[in-house]
Amino acid sequence: QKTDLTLGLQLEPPNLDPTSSAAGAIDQVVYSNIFEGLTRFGPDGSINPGLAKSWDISDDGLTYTFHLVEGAKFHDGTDFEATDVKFSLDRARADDSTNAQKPLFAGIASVDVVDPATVKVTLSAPDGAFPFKMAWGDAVIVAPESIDGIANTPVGTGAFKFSKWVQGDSVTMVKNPDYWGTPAELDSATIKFISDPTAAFAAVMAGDVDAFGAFPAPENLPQFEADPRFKVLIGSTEGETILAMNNGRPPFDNKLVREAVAHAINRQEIIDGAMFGYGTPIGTFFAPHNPDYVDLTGLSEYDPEKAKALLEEAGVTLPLRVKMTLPPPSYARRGGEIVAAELRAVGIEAQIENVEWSQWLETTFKGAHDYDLTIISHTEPMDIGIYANPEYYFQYNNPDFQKLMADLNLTTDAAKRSEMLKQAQTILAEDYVSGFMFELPMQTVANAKIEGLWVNQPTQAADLTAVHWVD
Amino acid sequence: MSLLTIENLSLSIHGTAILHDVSLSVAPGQILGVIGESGSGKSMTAFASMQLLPEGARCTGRISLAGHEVLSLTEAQMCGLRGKAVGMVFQEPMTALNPLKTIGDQVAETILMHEKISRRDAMTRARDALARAELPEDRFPMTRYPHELSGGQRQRVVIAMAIALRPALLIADEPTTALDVTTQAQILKLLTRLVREDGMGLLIISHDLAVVADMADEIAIMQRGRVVERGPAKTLFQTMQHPYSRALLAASTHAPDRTPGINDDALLVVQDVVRSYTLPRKSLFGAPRVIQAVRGVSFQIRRGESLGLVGESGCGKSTLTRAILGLEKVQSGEITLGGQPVFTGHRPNPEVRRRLQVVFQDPYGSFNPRHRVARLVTEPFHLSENPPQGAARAAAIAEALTAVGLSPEDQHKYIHEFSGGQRQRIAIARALITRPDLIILDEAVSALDVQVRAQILDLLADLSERFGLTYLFISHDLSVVRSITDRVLVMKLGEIVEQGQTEQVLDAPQHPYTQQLVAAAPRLPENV
Amino acid sequence: MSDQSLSPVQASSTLWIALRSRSLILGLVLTLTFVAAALISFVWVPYDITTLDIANKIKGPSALHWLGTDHYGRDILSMIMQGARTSIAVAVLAVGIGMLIGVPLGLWAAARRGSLLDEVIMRTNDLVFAFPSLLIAVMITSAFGPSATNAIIAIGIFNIPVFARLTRSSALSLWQRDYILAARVAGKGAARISWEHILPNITNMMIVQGTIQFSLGILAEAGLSYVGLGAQPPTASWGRMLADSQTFISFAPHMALFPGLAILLTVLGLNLMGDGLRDLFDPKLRRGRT
Amino acid sequence: MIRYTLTRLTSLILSLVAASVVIFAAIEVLPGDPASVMLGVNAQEDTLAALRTELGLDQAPVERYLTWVSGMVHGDFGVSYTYRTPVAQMIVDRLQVSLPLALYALALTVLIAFPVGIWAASRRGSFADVSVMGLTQLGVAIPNFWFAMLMVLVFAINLQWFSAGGFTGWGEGPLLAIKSLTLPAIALALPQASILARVMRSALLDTLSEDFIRTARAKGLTRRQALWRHALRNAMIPVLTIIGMQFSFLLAGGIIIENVFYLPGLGRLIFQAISARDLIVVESVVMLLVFAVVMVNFMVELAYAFVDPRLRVRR
Ligand SMILES: Nc1ncnc2c1ncn2[C@@H]1O[C@H](COP(=O)(O)OP(=O)(O)OP(=O)(O)O)[C@@H](O)[C@H]1O
Ligand SMILES: Nc1ncnc2c1ncn2[C@@H]1O[C@H](COP(=O)(O)OP(=O)(O)OP(=O)(O)O)[C@@H](O)[C@H]1O
Ligand SMILES: [Mg+2]
Ligand SMILES: [Mg+2]
Repeated sequence: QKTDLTLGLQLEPPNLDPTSSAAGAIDQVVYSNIFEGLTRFGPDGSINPGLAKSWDISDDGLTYTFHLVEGAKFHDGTDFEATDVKFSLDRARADDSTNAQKPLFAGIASVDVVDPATVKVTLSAPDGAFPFKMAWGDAVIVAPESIDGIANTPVGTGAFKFSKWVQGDSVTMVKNPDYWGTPAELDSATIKFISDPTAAFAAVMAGDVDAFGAFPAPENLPQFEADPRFKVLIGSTEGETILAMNNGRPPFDNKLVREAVAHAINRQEIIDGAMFGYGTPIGTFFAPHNPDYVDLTGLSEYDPEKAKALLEEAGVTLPLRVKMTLPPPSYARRGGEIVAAELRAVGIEAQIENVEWSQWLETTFKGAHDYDLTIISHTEPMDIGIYANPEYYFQYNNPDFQKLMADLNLTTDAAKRSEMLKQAQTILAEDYVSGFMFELPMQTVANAKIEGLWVNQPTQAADLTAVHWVD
Repeated sequence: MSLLTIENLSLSIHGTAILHDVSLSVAPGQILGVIGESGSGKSMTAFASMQLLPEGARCTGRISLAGHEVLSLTEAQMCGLRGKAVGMVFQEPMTALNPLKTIGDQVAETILMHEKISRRDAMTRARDALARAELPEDRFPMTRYPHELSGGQRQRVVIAMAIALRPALLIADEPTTALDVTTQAQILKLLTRLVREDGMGLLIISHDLAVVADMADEIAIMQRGRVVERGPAKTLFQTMQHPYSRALLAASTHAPDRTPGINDDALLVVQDVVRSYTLPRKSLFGAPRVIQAVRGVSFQIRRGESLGLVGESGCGKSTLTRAILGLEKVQSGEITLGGQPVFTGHRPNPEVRRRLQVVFQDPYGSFNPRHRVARLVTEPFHLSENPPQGAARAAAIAEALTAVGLSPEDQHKYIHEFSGGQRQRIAIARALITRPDLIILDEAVSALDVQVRAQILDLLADLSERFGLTYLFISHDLSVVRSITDRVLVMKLGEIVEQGQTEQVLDAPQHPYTQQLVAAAPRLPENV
Repeated sequence: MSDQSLSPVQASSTLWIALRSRSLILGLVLTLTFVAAALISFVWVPYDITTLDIANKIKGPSALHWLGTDHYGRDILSMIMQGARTSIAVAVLAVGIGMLIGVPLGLWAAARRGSLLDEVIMRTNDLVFAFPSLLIAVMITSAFGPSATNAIIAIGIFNIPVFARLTRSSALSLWQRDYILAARVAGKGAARISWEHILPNITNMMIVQGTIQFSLGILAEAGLSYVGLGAQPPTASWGRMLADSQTFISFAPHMALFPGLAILLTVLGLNLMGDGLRDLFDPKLRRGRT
Repeated sequence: MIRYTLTRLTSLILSLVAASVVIFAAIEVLPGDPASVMLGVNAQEDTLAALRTELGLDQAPVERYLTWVSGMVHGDFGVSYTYRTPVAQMIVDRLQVSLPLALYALALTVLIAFPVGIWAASRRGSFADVSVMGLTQLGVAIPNFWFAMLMVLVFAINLQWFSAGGFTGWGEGPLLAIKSLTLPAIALALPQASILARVMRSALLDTLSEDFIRTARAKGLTRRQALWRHALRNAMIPVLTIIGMQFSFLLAGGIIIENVFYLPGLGRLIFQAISARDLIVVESVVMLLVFAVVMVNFMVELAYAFVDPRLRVRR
């Protein structure tokens, strides 16, 4: 029986410290495997206990008391204690913190050690989503003893110990024999980074890797499906893929033009052409597998004639020349080409400009928001709130929506929250803020004898703790 | 018994006939001289006897070399003969040696190719061969590379290679053409000595009648792939029958009729001219090396005079020319033409430049191949303030071309459509077109066949009379200088060592260097 | 003989030699085929490549689509025809930049041989040469965004030292010729001599080098587009076609095969043509062939 | 000789200084901020500022240039922004792939090109010559990444003789490491070998038409002997020049091939570093490559002198 595994992933993490960089690739490697937080995501997106085996919430919703697991040790042999939790949370929310998701910790007023196994976190306002926030990779618990070398030799409490990192090639981790919880089934796991999709295909086919998470070339999946050596897992992610429009400047400050765009794009064609059929159409900014999801695709049915009519009604001169900025992922590049062709059919000439991430961040996402159209997948879970920020690159400024989101944060009643979320989805869809295209699928290719891989991706993680080989 | 017998040899290259029924023979201890104009097939005859012909060559007839029928031998058998039974010396010593191997290795290679002996023994014998070629080991270590030797010394290495195995026959294809007269004399003496000592046969090729006449026992004259005349050297010049042979002889001794019309006023005055070159530094910190090319030269040319300038290669003749032409500034001294300096301030004086023209040695390199003759010959008009235009220009072109014996129609042609002699005429036409006062001829006839050379010399003499030209005639060939100049300067290492009336200097040289030069010059027998 | 002119008298024999030279003919035919394809694409292509036909994606060669369709259902023949346009335009302009800047620099350096200027020009060239070319292209496109124009500039910059060096070395040997001396005697300045005498005599060599750089330009454009730094969609580009087809190679090899062949044949054609031209212009080398 | 070397070294250092200025300036003008690339979309301004201070990005360019250069002189290449490891270490790691790959490819190039070039030259004009030269024309014309793709398809996916890419590292034994570099080395070597074979052939033909070959033949050497003993070494100067250029190219030019075979080499490091705006890495690696090229040129020049006594500086 094999007890080691080589997993392929597309992106190599720049370093292995999840608490000071936004790169999802870091979480993919270390989340749950090496580092653990107070809470953790389950494979289905549920929030489960992690290093906190349970927690109590005060009646006013302001105080969380976390009861920590006992006997947990960091990989360097030091004990895991309440002081480590305080250290981690204080470090993340400090003034000079370089945590990429600092807003997660913004609500914390204080962190207090009650005893070595108990931590009390006081919030400045009630926050129903606090355990959810503590499950993020950016909120994992680190120890002050090992913090200095964390970027290259991560020391956590997880079921795997970091072993070595051949930069540009792979990270290897080995089973942690002293793990406090259910031990890992594998003795060792190597994560190999293969950015090129063809190389990824070749590597799986040639057996160089046993599994490939988030397989980058959907066009190759049928070949794997047809091959008994492999199995293909299709799951969901939190990635709403949208055609973002700059609401802050002409022509997309005009709702009619945005509506026209929404009707001009053919979701199925994009899913077929760019994703080879994988992906779920969405009509608003919400994950379809979420119970609160409302199917609003009907509001933006593919209807080029209507799109033309709307453009005429908007009074813009055709052809309408706009710029479409595309970041590197293939869903954006491929989707962009298809969208451009579809827009051209209704009289919108979208000039494609392919950019790197850094340029995308610089010009589109931040600062001047110098873009008209862009395609991007927002992979953070439950992030509809970004539409409430008028400074955000959508430049969408709707006070009603902003108020709704503010109220939602203060609401803890589940039914009410659900109702409000549905309302928010409808507002966005009816305002045609963005072109809502599809929910990014999670495609994993694996050797048919591997079990225990996550099918869905509720957060960026390749949790290997339950992975094992079967005959 | 003869070493080399060539009978009815015909040769064609890619179907073009090159040699026709050539018959020659060389006996042991005999020197056969082969002469003829360029392209007459001298080299091909030699190559044929060694079977080193270019691709596509086919031979018929008979070649017998040291008892072997060359044309029926295999290539491997031929390799066994080359270097052992017959050695060969080539025209161009600068390129005939492998630049990357020491001279000792290259000489020893001949021996190693043919005899199974150790490298050390081969080196010992190579040392002997080099010593016989007058390159003794103590002065010329065998570890030298070719670039560390002068042209004459390299030619000795080639000779040492050729005679290392004491072959019965030595073929020398223009062995001295690229060398100075003094060096040439030494090499020819060396070859003669080797033949006499070893009883070796020598086939020596030359285009210079005088060279061959001096040393050969037997002479063959070739023209267009045929041997037109053969006979013993002693009597051949008297008994010559073939018109070509006679023409060749006549041309070799030709002296144009000249009636010098010399004025007394000095046209060109060169006063204490010094020109040195700073070589690029070999290192950032080392002192730059300086070459004194011309060291304090003074002389005058009178109007209508023809002044000769002779001297060995590298003695500074061309440097002086460039200084006179105002192409380069001199470090000190003054050059004036008709009283005006050629250089004023930091720029050449266009007034003076206009009155000076030049003809170069190489008829092939003196013209831009992309321009038509009309454009080529009118280039000097660039300096004129108001050059003739339209019809006047056409007339000037026609006149210049006619003056040098070409037709005005030739102005529409490109330069490659002309022979070497015609090109040299065009060069003269170019020099004439602005009606200059002084024309400098830098080795202007050295690259030409004797017959063509004779024509050009006649032309120059004629033009000088018709247009009252003044010449500065640079040459290393004393017979040419004698025939065309009134006065001569002898230059050595950047200095003028002797000057005077041409006859006087050449007949009764005073300076040892001049004496050496005159003695070294090959001469035709007196009685022809 | 050192002259390399092609004048009326020689012209007929030159033409004859040209026609006899198999590599020149083959090279010309290949090159002209693609040039023609590029030209025709301005007025006509079998299918419009800006409209996608997702329903007909990844179809092998057929009567309808001679070379099949790609992953968006576009006609590959049409893409190759328009891609020829991009490749040729990028390569021509890049070679043009190299020549327009490199040749004058080389002439200038040769005219002032041994001077500080010469040294500075040549050292700068060496420096450009020392930079890994693809990296500079990556940096240029990172700074100004990927586009055909930036590909042209990036490739063009690396053509400059090539032409400057070649020009300088051939000009230096020409400066030793007597006809240059004759021109100097006639009072002509360095600039005029370079223009009248040097330039015409190095054009043949520049044409030969031009074809070689041209073929390298096509390869470079393909390489840049392959890594996404060349022409942007919807402009067709062979390199991008190859990049796009990569993941399909295991089940739709035609998508990679045809653009790859297009590059190969064009580059081959240009190289053969360059070889043929070199033989034609340089009688010394002509001897090397039978 | 010492003086000569000193002069060469001075000009070498001058060009390196010039190169460092060019590199630094070029990278300065790249738009994009390393801090925001690292911190992603949800980063806040104060977090970004904190990170910039941490990375030293808030200093003036001149100051950063001087720090960088003086660091390099002391062998300290700085610390990567994104990887947080010393750049020197990263370079050493990547060189363990790039250098052997370049040498391997170069060895293949030479091993293919020399025999082919010599063979073709010695049979000039024959059918063998024409067909081999035709093949090299093809070799020059094939885009090497395309060729690499085809090789992966055949040898890794279909035949499974080689792995499709990746580098096992030297720890697992040199044989495995060499095996994993074989396909990339072939892909890199094919066009280079074709070029070198052509250069070899034409340089040989050039020297074969020189006078001293005729001299050698007159001594009784066969054609073949003349070629091996006299022509070959004389033909080495252009061949060496090309080999030098090829080595420099192979060291850095493998980016695309490194990508196809996902090798953790220098080229890919730069590529990633540029897109992550890890400026210090880009600067240092480019500088290193320029340095390598300059050194290779220097060595090629020394090799010239070794081959050709005329170029040895006397006195
Ligand atoms: N490789 C070749 N291919 C074709 N023709 C050649 C070749 N070499 C020489 N010829 C021709 O053969 C003829 C004789 O040439 P050869 O070299 O024997 O003349 P030469 O008498 O030695 O002249 P020179 O005094 O100039 O050396 C010339 O017409 C020449 O053009
Ligand atoms: N541009 C130059 N730079 C350095 N040295 C030079 C230069 N031109 C000439 N010399 C040197 O000056 C000396 C005289 O050269 P010059 O060309 O005047 O000789 P020459 O008498 O014309 O020789 P030849 O008969 O070979 O033409 C030679 O030693 C030569 O090497
Ligand atoms: Mg001859
Ligand atoms: Mg001279």
